[in-house]
Amino acid sequence: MREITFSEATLEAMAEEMERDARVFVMGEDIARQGGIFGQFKGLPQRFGTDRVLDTPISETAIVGAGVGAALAGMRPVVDMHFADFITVCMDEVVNQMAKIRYMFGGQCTVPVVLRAPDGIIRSAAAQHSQSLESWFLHVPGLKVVVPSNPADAKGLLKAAIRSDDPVLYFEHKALFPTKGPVPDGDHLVPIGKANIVRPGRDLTIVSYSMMLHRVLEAADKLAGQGIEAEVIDLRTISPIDFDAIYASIAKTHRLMIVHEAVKTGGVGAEIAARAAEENLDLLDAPIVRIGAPYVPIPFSPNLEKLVKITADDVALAAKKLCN
Amino acid sequence: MREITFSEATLEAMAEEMERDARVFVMGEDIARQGGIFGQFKGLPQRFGTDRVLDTPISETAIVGAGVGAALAGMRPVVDMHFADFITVCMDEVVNQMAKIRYMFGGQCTVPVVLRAPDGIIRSAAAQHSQSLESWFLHVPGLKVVVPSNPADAKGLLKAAIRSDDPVLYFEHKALFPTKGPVPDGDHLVPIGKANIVRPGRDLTIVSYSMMLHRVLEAADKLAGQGIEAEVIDLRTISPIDFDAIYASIAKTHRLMIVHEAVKTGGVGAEIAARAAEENLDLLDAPIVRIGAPYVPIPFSPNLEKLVKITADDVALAAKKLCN
Amino acid sequence: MKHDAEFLRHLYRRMISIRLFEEKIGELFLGGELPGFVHLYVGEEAIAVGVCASLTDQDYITSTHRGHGHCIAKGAKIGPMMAEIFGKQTGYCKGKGGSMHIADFSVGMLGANGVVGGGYNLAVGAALAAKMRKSGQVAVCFFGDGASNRGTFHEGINMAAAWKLPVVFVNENNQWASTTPYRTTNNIEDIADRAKGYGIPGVVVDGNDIFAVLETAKAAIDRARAGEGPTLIEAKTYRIKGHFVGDPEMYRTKAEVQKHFDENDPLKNFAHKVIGAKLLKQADLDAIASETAREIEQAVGEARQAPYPDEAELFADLYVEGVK
Amino acid sequence: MKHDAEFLRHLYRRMISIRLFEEKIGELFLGGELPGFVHLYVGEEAIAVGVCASLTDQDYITSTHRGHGHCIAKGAKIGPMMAEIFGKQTGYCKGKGGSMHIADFSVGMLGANGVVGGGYNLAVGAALAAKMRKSGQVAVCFFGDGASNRGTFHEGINMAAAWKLPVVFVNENNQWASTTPYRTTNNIEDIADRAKGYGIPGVVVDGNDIFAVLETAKAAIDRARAGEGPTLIEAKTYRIKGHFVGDPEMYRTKAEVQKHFDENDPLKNFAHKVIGAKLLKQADLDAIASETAREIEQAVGEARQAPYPDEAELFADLYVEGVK
Ligand SMILES: Cc1ncc(C[n+]2csc(CCOP(=O)(O)OP(=O)(O)O)c2C)c(N)n1
Ligand SMILES: Cc1ncc(C[n+]2csc(CCOP(=O)(O)OP(=O)(O)O)c2C)c(N)n1
Ligand SMILES: [Mg+2]
Ligand SMILES: [Mg+2]
Repeated sequence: MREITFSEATLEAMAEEMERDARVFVMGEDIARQGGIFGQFKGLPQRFGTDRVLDTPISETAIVGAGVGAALAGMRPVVDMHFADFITVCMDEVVNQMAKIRYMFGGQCTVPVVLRAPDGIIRSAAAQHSQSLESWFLHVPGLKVVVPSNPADAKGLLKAAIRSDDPVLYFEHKALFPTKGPVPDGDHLVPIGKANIVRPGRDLTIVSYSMMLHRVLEAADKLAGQGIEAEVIDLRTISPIDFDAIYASIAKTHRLMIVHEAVKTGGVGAEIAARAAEENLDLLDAPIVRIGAPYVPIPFSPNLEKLVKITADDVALAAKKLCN
Repeated sequence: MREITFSEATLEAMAEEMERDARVFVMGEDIARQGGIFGQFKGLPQRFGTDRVLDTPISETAIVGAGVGAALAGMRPVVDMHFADFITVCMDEVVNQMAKIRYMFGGQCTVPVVLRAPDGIIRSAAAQHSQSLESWFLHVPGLKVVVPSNPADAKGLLKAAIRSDDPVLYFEHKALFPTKGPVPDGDHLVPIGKANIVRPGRDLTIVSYSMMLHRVLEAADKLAGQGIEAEVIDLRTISPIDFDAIYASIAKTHRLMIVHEAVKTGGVGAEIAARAAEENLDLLDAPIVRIGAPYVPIPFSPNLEKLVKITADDVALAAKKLCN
Repeated sequence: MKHDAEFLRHLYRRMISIRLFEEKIGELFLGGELPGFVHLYVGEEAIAVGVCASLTDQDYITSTHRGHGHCIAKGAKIGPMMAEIFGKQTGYCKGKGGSMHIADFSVGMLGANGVVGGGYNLAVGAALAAKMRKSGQVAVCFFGDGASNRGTFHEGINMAAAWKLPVVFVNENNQWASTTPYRTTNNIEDIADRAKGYGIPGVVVDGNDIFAVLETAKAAIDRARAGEGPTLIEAKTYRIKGHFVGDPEMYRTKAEVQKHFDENDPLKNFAHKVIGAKLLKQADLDAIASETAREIEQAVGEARQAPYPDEAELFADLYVEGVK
Repeated sequence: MKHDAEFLRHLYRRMISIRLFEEKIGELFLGGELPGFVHLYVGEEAIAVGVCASLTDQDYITSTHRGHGHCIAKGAKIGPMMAEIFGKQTGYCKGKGGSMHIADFSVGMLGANGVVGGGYNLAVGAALAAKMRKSGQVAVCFFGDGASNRGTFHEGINMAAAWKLPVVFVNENNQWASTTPYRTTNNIEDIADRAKGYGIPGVVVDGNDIFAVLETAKAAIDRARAGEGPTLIEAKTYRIKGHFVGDPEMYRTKAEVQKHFDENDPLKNFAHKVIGAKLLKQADLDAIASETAREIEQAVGEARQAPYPDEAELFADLYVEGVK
C-alpha cells in the first residue's frame, strides 16, 4: 500500500469530501495563506477557492459559533482550532451550543460540524500549547470525539466525521503530522465508535490512542522479547468508547492498562477503568493500571518536559509489574 | 448550635473575610443591586461599599481575567459566575491563566482567586442553566475545587478558599442556598482537601458531595432499616480528593459506591473508582458502583428532568444490590 | 404613512399576539402552572415585529433568553409555543427546550438562547452559509444591551464586517441587564456607536415606534441582501416587566416603569398613528385583539391537555447516529 | 526635542538591547540551541521602549507571545531572560516558562502570554487593584493587530472604560497576524477607531518614531494616573521578521519587508533625529551598542553554562499549599 504522511492523509480526506459535497467548507486561522501550521490544509485554497477555505480573524468564538450557525443553515463546516489549547476560548460554543442544540430543540435540526484540534506535546511548546484536553468532552453528551493514531485512521475518521450528522471533535496530535503510514486507495472510511485491535496478545490488554499508541506498540515489542504478549487496542474514538472491544480483550487477558498523554487524573483512562471496575471486575485478575501525565502543567525546559512525556519504557515497566 | 441557611453561611464567610482583610473584594453580575440571585451577597454593598462589591458588565472573561490580574497585583478577589454553566465562557481564563500562571512563572507570584459557581439542577432551568461541571477541573493541575454540602461547610470552606494563596473553584448547588443547618459561631474554617465521615457504617462506603450527599444520607437511613449500614463520606473537596479517607473506609467496608449529580461518564466518580481499582483493588469485595446523571443534556420538561435527577431510592436500590 | 391596511393589520396582529401571549404567560407562571423561568417581551413588541416584517421564512433570526416575541414575530405558531413553555410533547422542541430554548426552524427561527450573547455567531454562520450559497437569505441577530458587552459581540460583528456577510445585528436597548442599568456598565450613550469600530453603519432608532423600526430595518436588510454587509441597529426601548416573572424589582421604582409605559407603549403608539391617519379603526384593532386572545386561550387549553413527553423520549434527538 | 542626553541614552540602550537580543535569539534558535519557538520584536522597539519610559517599576504591563521587547523595555535583566529562553534554572521562571511565558514581577512585568488576547483582562485587573488601593499605579496592556479581534479586547476595554480604570491599551499594529494581513480580517483602517465604542480616547501614532510614541503614551499614562480612565493607542509599525523564527514567509515578498525596514527602522529613525539635533553623536550610540552586545554575549555564555532545572523541580511552584 502507498505510504503518505498523517498530514497528507487529512488533506486527502478534506479534498475528497469537499469534492463530494459542496456544503463542506473549512475555516480557521492561517489555513489558506499558510496551509496550516502542519501543512494540513496545503493546496486546498488553490483547489477549492478561498470562499471555501477561509482565513479567519483570531476569534475562536466566531470560528466555532459561525460553524454551528452555518451547520444550522444547512452547511457542513470543518473548523480549525489552531491548537487544541484554544478550545478553552470557545468552550461555550462547543459545550452549550454545538453539543446541546439538537437535543434542546427536540431534533428540529442537525449540527454537522467537525472541529479539528491539534493537540499534544511537541518541542517545548510549554503549558499553553501542549495540552491534551480530550477527556473533558467525554463528559459532554451530544459530542463525538475521535483521536486517530496513524495516517489511515486520520483519513478514514476525518471523512467519517465530515459525513456524520452529529458534531465531531477531531483531536490530531501535533507530532503525528509528519509521520508516515500506509493508507488504502479510494474512499477509505473508518467508522466512528469502533476500536481497533492493532496487536493481539494473551497476557494483558493495553488500551491507548493517538500518539501514545506508538509508545505502547514499542513497549509491546519489548515485552514480547521478555515473554509477555500484550494485546494492544487503539480506541480511535473516545466518545463513545468501544467497551465491547475492551471487554472482549480482558475476557482473554484478565489484565487492563490504559495509556494516554493527557494528565492521568480525570483523564479518559479514569472512565475506562471505572467502567471496567463496575461492569467487569470479575474478568480482572489484577489492579487496573493507568498511565498518564503527572499532575503539572507542561513545563518549558526540555529536561522537565521529558518527565511529563510517557515513554515505551514507562509502559513496559508498568506492564511487567502488572503481569507479575 | 444556631441554624442558618447555606446562603447566609456564605454571606457570613464573605463579610468576615472582607472585614479581616482589606484586599478581599467581590465582583460579578447582579451581585450588588440584587444581592445575588440566591441572596448570597445581600447586604455586602451596604456594609463594604460598591467599591468592594462590584456589579460587572456581562463579560465573564473580564470578570475572571480581571480577578486574576488583580490577584497578581496583590488583591484577593472573589469572582462570581452567576451560573456554573457560564464558566465555559471563560475557560481560557480559568484553565490557561488562573491555573497555570504561578507554575509557568516559576513561583514569582501567587493567584489567590476564589471563583464561586452556583451549579446543579433546579426547577426546570434546562440544558444551559443546570449543569454540574466540576469534574473537568480535576483534570487541570493548579486548581483546587471545593463542593460544600451544608451551611457549616459552606462557610468554613469559603473562608478557607479566600485565605488560600492558591486559586480555588467553589461550586455551590443552587438548590442548597435556602437549606438550613447548624453553623458554629466564630471563625469557623474547614480545611481544603479533607473529607468528612458524616455517617459511620460497616457494610459499604458511599462517597458523595454537594446536593447528592443529602440523597445519600436519606438512602443510608432507609438502608439502615433494612440492616445495611452505609458509611457515608462527604468529600467536601474534589481537587485534591482525600483518598486516605476513602481507603480507610473501604478497608472496613470492602464496598465502594460514588454518587454525584454530574453526568456519570467522565465524572468525579470515574477518577475515584479508577484510583481505587488501581491502588486498592484487594480491599474490594465487589464491583465499584457509580451513580451519576445519564448521558443527556438536562431536559426542560419536568417529567424528563426528573429522570436525570438521582433519588434516595436510586441510591438505596444500588446499595442493596451491591451488598448482596 | 405609506402602508396598506392589510399590512398594518398583520403588524398589529403580531404585536398584540406578543403582548397577550406574554401577559398570559406571566399569569400562568405566577399561577404555578409553568416550569422553569420566563422572561417577557412586553413593551418591546415593535422591535421584533418591525424587523421581521421585512424577512421571509427563508431568512434566519437568532434570539435571546427573552425569545417569545422573536418567535411570534418570525411567524411561529402560538399553539406549539405554548405547549413548549408548558414542557409538553406537542411543543416546538417536544418539551426539551422550554421558554429559554424555544425554536422554530420551519420559519427560520434558529432558537432562543440561555447564554447571553450566544446568538451572534450563530447568526454570522447562517449569514455565511447564505453568502456561500448566494441564496439571498439574510440573518438577523437580536440581542440585549447587557449582551452588547459579551466578547462574542465583537468577534461576531468583526467577522461579519470583514467578510461583508448578510446579517443585521439588532440591539434591543431596554436600559436594563437584569438588575443592572445600562449606563453603569457602558461608557457610551449609544451602542450603535460601536459600529464605527467595524466600519459598518450604526443606526439608532426609536424601538417603541414600529414604523421607525420598519424603515430602519428594511434598509439594513436590503443592504445585507444586496451583498453590502452588516448593519448595527440600536432600538431604544424600556423593559416594562421584571427581568423574569417573579422579579421583586427592588432596583427601580414602579413610577419609573409606569412613566415609560404610559409614554412609550408601542401598541398605543401604533394605534394612535394608524387611527389618526384613518388607516384602521379602533374596532379593527379590537377585533384582532379578541381573535388573538381566543387563539391564546385555545393554545393554553390545548397545552394543558397535552401529554408530557414520554419517558422513553429522554434519549431521543441527542445523536442522529445512535450512541448508547 | 526637549529630552536630555542621559534620557536619550537610556532610550537607545533599551532599544538596541532589544534589537541585539532578538538578533542573537534568532541566531541561537536557527543554530538549534533553543527549545520551543520564539517570536521576535525586531522593528517594533520604539513602541515598548517609548511606552515604558513613562512607567515606574511599580506600574504593571502585560505582554504577548512576542514578549522579549516588553520585558527589556520594562527593565528586566538580559541574563535571567536569556537563561529562561534556554530553559535553564537561572531563568526568570526557573525554566518553566520559556520565551512565551517570560515574566519579571520585580519590575511589574506580569508576563508574556501564549494565548493571543490573554493579557487584556490581566491588565484590567491590575488597574482595578491600583484603583482600589488608590496607589497611583498604572497598567499597560500591549497587544497585536490580530489580537484586536479577540472577544477579550471588547470585554476588557469596556470594563475599564465603564469603571474608569488606570490602564492604557497599546496596540502594536504590525500589519500581520501570523500569515494573515491586517486588512483581510478588519474592516477599518485604524484600530484606534474602536475607542469610540467605549467612550475613551483613541489615538494613532507612528510606532516607528519613539518620540511620537513617548509623547502619546505619556499623555495617556498621565491621564490614567489622574483617574481619568483608559486610552487606546494604536502604534503603526511593521513586522520585520517572520512570525516566528523559521517562518518560511511565503505570504509576502522579501522586497516588501526590506522596503519597510529601510524606510521605517525605529533605531535608524532615532539615530537620525538625535544626531541631527546634535544631542548625541554616532560614537555615543556605537558605544552603547557595543556595551550591549557584550552584555548579551555574556548572558549567552552564562545561560549556556547554567544548569537545567533539577528534576525534583517538576512539582515545585504549582501550589503554595501542598497537594500531592
Ligand atoms: C453568558 C451569560 N452570562 C450571564 C447570564 C445571566 N443572565 C441572563 S439574562 C441576563 C441579563 C441580560 O440583559 P440584556 O442582554 O440587556 O437582555 P434583556 O434581559 O434586557 O432582554 C443575565 C446577566 C447568562 N444567561 N449568560
Ligand atoms: C487564542 C489564540 N488563538 C490563536 C493563537 C495562535 N497565534 C499565535 S500568534 C498569532 C498571531 C498574532 O497576531 P498579532 O496579535 O497581530 O501579534 P503579532 O504576532 O503580530 O505580534 C496567532 C494566530 C494563539 N496563540 N492564541
Ligand atoms: Mg436589556
Ligand atoms: Mg500583528
